[in-house]
Amino acid sequence: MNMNYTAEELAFRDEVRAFLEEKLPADIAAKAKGFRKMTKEDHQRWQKILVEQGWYASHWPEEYGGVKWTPVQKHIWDEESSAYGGPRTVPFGVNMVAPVIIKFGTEEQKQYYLPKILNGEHWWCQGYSEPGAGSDLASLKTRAVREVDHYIVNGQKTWTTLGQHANMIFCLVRTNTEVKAQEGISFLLIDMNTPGITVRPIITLDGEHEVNEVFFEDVKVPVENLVGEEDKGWTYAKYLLTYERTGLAGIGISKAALSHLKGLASRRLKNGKPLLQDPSFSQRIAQVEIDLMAASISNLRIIAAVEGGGVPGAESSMLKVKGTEIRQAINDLARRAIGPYAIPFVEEEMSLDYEGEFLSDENAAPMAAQYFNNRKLSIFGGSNEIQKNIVSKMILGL
Amino acid sequence: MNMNYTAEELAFRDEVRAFLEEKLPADIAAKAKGFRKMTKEDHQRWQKILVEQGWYASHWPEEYGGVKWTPVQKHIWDEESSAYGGPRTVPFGVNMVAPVIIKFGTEEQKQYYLPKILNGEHWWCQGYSEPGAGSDLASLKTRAVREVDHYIVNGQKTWTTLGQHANMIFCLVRTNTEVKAQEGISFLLIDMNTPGITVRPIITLDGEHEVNEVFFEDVKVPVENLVGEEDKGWTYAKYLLTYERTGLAGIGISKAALSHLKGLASRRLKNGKPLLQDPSFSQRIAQVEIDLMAASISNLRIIAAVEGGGVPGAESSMLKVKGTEIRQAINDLARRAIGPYAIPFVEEEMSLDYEGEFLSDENAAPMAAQYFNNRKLSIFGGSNEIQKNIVSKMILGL
Amino acid sequence: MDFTLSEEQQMLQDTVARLVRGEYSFEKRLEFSETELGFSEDFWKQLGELGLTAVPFDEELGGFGGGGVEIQSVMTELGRGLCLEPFMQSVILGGGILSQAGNKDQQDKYLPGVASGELKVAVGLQEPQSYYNLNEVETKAEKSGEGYTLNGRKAVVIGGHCADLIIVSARTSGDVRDADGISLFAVDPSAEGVERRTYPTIDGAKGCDVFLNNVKVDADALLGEEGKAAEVIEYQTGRAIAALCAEAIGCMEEANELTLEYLKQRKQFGVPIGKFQVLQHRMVDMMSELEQARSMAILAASFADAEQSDERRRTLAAAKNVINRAGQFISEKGIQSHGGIGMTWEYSFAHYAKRLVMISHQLGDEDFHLERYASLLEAS
Amino acid sequence: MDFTLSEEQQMLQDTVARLVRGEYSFEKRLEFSETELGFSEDFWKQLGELGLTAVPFDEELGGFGGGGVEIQSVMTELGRGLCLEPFMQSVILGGGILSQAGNKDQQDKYLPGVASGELKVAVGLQEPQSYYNLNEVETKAEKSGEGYTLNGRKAVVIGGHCADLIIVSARTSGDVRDADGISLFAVDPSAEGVERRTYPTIDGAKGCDVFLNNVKVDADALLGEEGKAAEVIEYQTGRAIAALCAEAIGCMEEANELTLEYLKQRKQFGVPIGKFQVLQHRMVDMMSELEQARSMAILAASFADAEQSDERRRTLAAAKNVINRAGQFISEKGIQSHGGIGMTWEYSFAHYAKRLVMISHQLGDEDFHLERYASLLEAS
Repeated sequence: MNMNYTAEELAFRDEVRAFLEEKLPADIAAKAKGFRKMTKEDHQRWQKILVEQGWYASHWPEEYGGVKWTPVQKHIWDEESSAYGGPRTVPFGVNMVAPVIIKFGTEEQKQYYLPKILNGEHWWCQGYSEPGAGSDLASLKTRAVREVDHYIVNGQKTWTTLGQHANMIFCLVRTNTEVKAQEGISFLLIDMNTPGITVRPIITLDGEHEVNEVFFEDVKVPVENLVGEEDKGWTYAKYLLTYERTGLAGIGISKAALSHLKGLASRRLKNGKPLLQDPSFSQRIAQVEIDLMAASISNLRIIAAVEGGGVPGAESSMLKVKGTEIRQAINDLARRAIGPYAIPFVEEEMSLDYEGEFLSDENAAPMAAQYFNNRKLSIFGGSNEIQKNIVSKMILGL
Repeated sequence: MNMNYTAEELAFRDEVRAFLEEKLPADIAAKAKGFRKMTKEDHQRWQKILVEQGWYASHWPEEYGGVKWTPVQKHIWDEESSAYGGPRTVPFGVNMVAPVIIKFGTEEQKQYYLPKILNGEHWWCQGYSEPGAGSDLASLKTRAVREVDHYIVNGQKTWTTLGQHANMIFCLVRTNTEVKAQEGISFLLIDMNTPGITVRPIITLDGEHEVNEVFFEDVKVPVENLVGEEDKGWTYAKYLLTYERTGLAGIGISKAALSHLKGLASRRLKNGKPLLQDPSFSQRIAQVEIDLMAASISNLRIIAAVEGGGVPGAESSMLKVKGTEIRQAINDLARRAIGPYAIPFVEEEMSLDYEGEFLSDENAAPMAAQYFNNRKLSIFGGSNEIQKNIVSKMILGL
Repeated sequence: MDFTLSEEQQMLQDTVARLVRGEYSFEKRLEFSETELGFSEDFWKQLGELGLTAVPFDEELGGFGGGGVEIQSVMTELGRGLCLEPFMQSVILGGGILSQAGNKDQQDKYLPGVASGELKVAVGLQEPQSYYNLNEVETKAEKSGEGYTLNGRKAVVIGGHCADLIIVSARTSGDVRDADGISLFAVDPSAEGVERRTYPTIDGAKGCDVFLNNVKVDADALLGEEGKAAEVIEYQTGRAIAALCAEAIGCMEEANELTLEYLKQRKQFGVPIGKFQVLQHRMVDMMSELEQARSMAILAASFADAEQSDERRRTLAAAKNVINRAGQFISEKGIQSHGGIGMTWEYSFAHYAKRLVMISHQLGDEDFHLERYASLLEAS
Repeated sequence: MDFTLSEEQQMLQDTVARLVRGEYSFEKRLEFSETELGFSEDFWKQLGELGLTAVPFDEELGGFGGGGVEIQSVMTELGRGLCLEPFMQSVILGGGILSQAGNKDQQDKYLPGVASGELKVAVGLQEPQSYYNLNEVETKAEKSGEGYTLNGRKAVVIGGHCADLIIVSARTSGDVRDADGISLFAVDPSAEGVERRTYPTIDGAKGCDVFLNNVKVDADALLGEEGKAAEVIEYQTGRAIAALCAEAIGCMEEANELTLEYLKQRKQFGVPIGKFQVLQHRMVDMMSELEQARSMAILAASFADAEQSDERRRTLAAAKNVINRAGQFISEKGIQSHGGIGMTWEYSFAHYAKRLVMISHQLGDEDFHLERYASLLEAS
C-alpha cells in the first residue's frame, strides 16, 4: 500500500507543470478558472499546442500520434491541467470516435480520419440520442438503408453537443429492423456537409447554445464510412460508453470549481465577515470538500486498479454518480454564495473581454447559470439512474 | 379560511385540559414524558380512568360507549393528551378490532366483545404479518379449514406487538386457496387461551420485548368468531389499515419528543454552553421543528377535510412517511445530544422507579435505545416504501 | 378550523386564474420577457382594471382590505403563470410600506396610483454587501436644508428599471448593521443623481442596481419616523415573504403537474417511465414536499397581516425555509425526471425551475431563515 | 501509487480473518458479550499468542513496528467479527500513549505487557460534560509531596471495567478548556479512591465511568511532560480514529453483504425484493457510501503514523466524518431494507448497525469532525 507517486511519476508531474506554465495561454487559463465561455477558437488554439507537444491524443497508439501514458500519468495530466486552467478537451473526436476507429476501423479509416482529428481539420460531434431514445438508447429509430455503395439515412438526433461547430458526426443508425433492438444498429461516420443534414440549435434554460438537434433527410453516406460490421454498432457504442464514463466523474474539474468557490466565499460577505468564515457556510464548504477528498481517493483506486491490469467496471458508474453530485453541490454553493446577486443575468460579464465594472464579484455572473446548466451532469453520459441500474446488475447481481 | 379553533372547540380544549390535569396520574405522565417503560398495569389504570370519563372509545357509536367527537375534537384530545403525558392508547382492541366489529360484525359479536374491550377484560393483539408475508400481506399462509361449527387454524403470525399481554387476537387467515390471494382471506377472532397457541418473544435490537411470534397448531375456533363473510377478510383488513394510518404520522408524539429533546439540549453542554445555543445543533433542532410545524398543519388540513366530509386518502400516506421521518430525526438528535453517553446501556435508569444517581442526564438513558427501536416507525403499519407505492397508484396514477 | 376559501376568496382566485390562463400562455410569457419592459403592460393594466392591484387596500382605493389569504389567492395564480409584472414589488411591498409608514399626505399622493396600477413602485432594501440582512445599510441619508442628501447603492431592485417611484432604505444614524437609524425614502427615479444599471434576471424579469449620488430629496420624501424604519421593513417584508410563498406554490403545482404528465407520457424501454419505481417514489417525494410547502404557505398567509410577534417572525422564517427547500427539490428532481428536455428553453418546466430557485434568493435563502428561526427558538 | 496490500500485510489480515472466522461466530459473540468480562478472555489470549497485540510495537516487544496499514488490516477483521476485545483501547490507544509519552522506565514497565496482551490498558480522556472536546478537562491533579492527588471523573471509559491500568487525563494547570496544562497519569484501578461504575454498552461491550476521589499517585505515574499532554492526546486519538475507521469498514462490508444477500433471498409479491428498483438503487447508494468510506479509511491509515500536521488533522477529521455518516446511512437503510427482521436481536445485522452508530459516538461525531475540518479549512 503506497499512496505516493513514484519518482518517475513525480518527474512526469514536474514536466507537465513546466509545460503548462510555459505553454498554456493566459487568457484561456483565465477563462477556464473563471468558468467563462470558451470559444471554438480557444479550443483549437490549445489543441494545436498540445498536438505539437504530442500530448493531445496521449491514449492513442504511438504510431498514430499517441504516447504510452500509464493511467497514473493520465491522471496526473488531468489533475494538473485542471489546476492550471487548461480547458477540458472536447472529447468527441480524440477521445470518443478515435478509440472506436482505432479498435474497430479499417486501416484506411485510421489513415484517413486520425490525422484530421489531430490537425483539427475534422471537428466531430456525437449522434447517439434521439427524441424517443434517451436512457433507452437502443430504441433509436434513425434508419440507414443500404443501396449498393451507400446508405440512405433518415431520422433525427438530439442533444448533439457543440454540433454547431462540427463538420463530422458519428452516428448510431438502425440498419436492420427484423432483429432485436440492439442487434440491428450500425456505427456510421457522416460528413456534416452532406446534403440533407440540418442542424437546429437547442437553447438550454441558461440561454446557452451548447446542444443541437440534427436532422437527416435522405442523406447519402458511402459504405466505406461504416465502422466495423453492419448491425454490430451496439458493441462499439458500449465500448465507447465505458471509455467515456471514466472521465465523467470530473474530479479534477470539481477541484478547480471548489477552489473557485472558496475564492468567491472569501470575498463575499455576510454580516461583514467573509462567508468562508461563517460557521454555517464554511461547514457546507467543508462537507463538500471532504466528500470530494473521498471521491478523489476512490478515483485513484480505480486508476491504480487499471494500472494493475484491471478493467474499470461498475465502480466507475458509482464514481460518476458521486462525482456529479459533488460537482452539483459545489455549483449549488457558488450560487448561494452570491446571495441576491444570483438573480441578475449579466451576460456581458461572462465574457473575458468584459472591461466594465462588475456588478458584484468578478466571478459572480456565471454562477447561477452554471448551477442550472450543470443539472445536465446527472443526466448525460448515461443518467445517474441508468448508472445505478448498471451497478445494480453488474456488481450486485440484483 | 380560518386556522383558529371555534369557541366550542376552545371550550372543549379547556375541558380536556382540566380533565388531564385532574385525572392523569403523575407517575404515568412522568413515564410518558421521559419516554420510560410503560407497564401493562399503567395502561390499564389509565384506561379505567378514561372509560369512566367516557372518552376511551370516543370514536365508537354512542350506544356502545362512544361520544360524537368531531375530527377536530379528536385532534385536540390527541394533542393535549400527548402534551400532558397521557400514554398512547394501545390500539389493537379499541381502535382496530372494534371498528371492524362495529362495521362488519353481528349484533351478538358487538354485544359480546365491545363491553369486554371497554372494561379491560379483553386485551387484544393483531395477527396480520407472517414470516413470509410482510409488505406483501395478502400472501399470508396461515390456514383455517372449516369443520362444521369450527375452524382448524394452523400457521404462524409474527411482529405481534404486546402479544405477551393479550388474551385475544384478531387474525387474517386463509380460508380458500383456490382463488386469487386477496380473495381467500377471512377475519377471525381467536381466544389466545385456546389449546395449540404458543407465543414466543422476539427481542429487538435494543433488548426490548415488545413483539412476538404466535404459533397456531390445530387451533379450534368456533365459526361464530368469524367476522363478516368468509373469504371477505381482505376488505375488512383494508378498512382497518385506513383507520390505522391516520394516527401513524404521530404528530402529537413528535411534539412531545421535540420538547423532550429541547430539554435535553438545554442541559447538555458543548464547550461549556448548552447545545441548544450551539449554532450547529440549534439549527438542527430548528430544522426538525420547522418540518414538524409544516407536517402538523398538513395533519390539520387532513382533519379539516375529513370534518368537511372527505375521506383521508393518499395524503395520509404521505403524512405517515413525513411524520415518521420527522420522529426519527428527533430521535437521532436526542441520541447525538448525549454525545459519548449514548454508548452506556443503563437499563435501570430507564425505569421510573430508579432512585440512584443518573450517569449523565435523567433523560439520557433511553435515548440511544429509542433511536434504534424507532427504526420500526418507517417499517410497520405499511412500510414507508409501501406508502409511497400507494400514493403513486392512488393519487398520481402511476 | 376551516382550510377552504370563502366564496369571495374563491371568486378572487378564479378571476386571476382565468385572466392568467387567457392572457399568459407560456409562449406569450417568453415574448413579454424579451420586451424592454420585461413584462406585459397590457396585462398589468388589466390587473388594475379588474381591481386586482387594489386588493389589499381599503374600499376608498377600490379594494376591499384583502389580507394574507386574498394576497395568497392572487399570488398563487400569478405564480402559476410565471407572471412577470411587479405585483409583489409594487402592490404588496411598496403599497404596504406606504400604508404602514406614510403619513396622510404621502398616502394621498401615492396610494391611489399604486392601487390602480398606474404608479409602479419598486423597493430597494438590499446593498451590494448586505447579503440578506436588511438591517445592513451603508447608504447614507444626511440632513441638508429642509431635506436629505442620499448617497449609496441599492442592490437587485426587481422592477426598479421601470418604477415610477423607488423606495429605498438609508441610514440616518447608527452603525452599519444597527437596526436603529434606518430610514425609508420615496425617491423619484428621474431625480438628479439617480442612476440605474438595468439587467435581465435569470428568471426572465428585469431589475437594476440603483446608484444614489448626492441625490437631494425633500423632507416629505421621508416615509415614517426617521431612524425607525427597521420595524416597518421587517413587517412588510414579512408580508412579501408570505406572497412569495404563495407564488412559489403556484409554480410548484404547475411544475409537479408537468413532471407527472411527463412520467405518464414519456416512454423508454417500452413503458412509460412512470412505471419505474424510483421515478414513482421520487414523484411522491415531490408531492410530499409540495404538501409541506402548501401548509406553510397557508400558515404564512394567516400570519401575514397579523400583529408583529415572535410567533409571526418564527412562522414566516419557517415558511420561507420550507418553501425554498421544496422549490429547489422540486426543480432539481423535476429536471432529473424529465432528462434533457427539462433543461430546454422552449419547454416551460425549466422556467418554473428558474423562478423557484430564484425565489430562494429573494428576501432570504434557506440558511438565512434557518438561522433566523434558530435565533428565535423557544426553550422546550 | 499502489493500493494493494504487501504480502506481509495481506498475510497479517488473513491471519486475523481466519482467527475471527474460527472463533467468533455471531452466536459466540452474543455469549461473550453476556459474560461479566464482556469479551472472550480466550480470544484475547490468542491475539496475544499470535503476536497480534504486538503488531504496532518494535521487534524487541515481539512486534514489527506495524503502522497505520497494519493496524487497518487487524481492525477491519476485528470489525467484521464485531469483536469485543479491547484491542483499540489497550494496544493502539494505551500502547500508543505509553510509547509516545512514557519514559524508558515506564515503557519497560508497561509495554511488554501491553504487547503480549497480558496487561490491559484503558484510557479515560472524556468527562461528563466534555462532549467530544478532549481538551475540556476538569479533573484536577494537584502536586502533593513527591506525587499527585487526582480528583474528578472520567466518562465512558470503554474496557475500563477490566483494565489493569487506566490512563487518565487531568489538569495540572490552566483553565477548563485550555490545551495547555493537561497531563496524563497511569492509574492503578485498585488504588484507593478509584471507583468504577461499570455498565454494558448498547453495542455489546462493557465500560465504566471512573471516579477519582483523592487518588494518590507517585511522580512516576506522570506520562510525559507535565501540562503538555494535549499534543500526545491529539496524536494518539488520531491513530485511534484511523483504527475505528478500519473497524467500521469491516462492519460496513459485512452489513452490506447481509443486506444484499437478503435482497436476493427474501421474496414479496412473488419476486425477490431485490427486483424492486427503489431497493436496488438504495443498495447501490449503500455500496457507494462504503466506497467513499473505504477510501477515507485507507487515507486515514496512511496518515495515522505520519508526523503531526494540519494535513493529518484535516484528513483524520474528514475520515471520521465520512465514516460516521456512511455507518449511519448503511445501518439505517440496511434495517429499512430488511424490514422488521433487521431489528431483531437474534439476527446479526442489528448488531452491526449498533456498533456502526456507536463508533460515531467514539472520539467525535459527524458534526464534531465537520466543525473541526471547517476550522482547519484552507483558503482557495
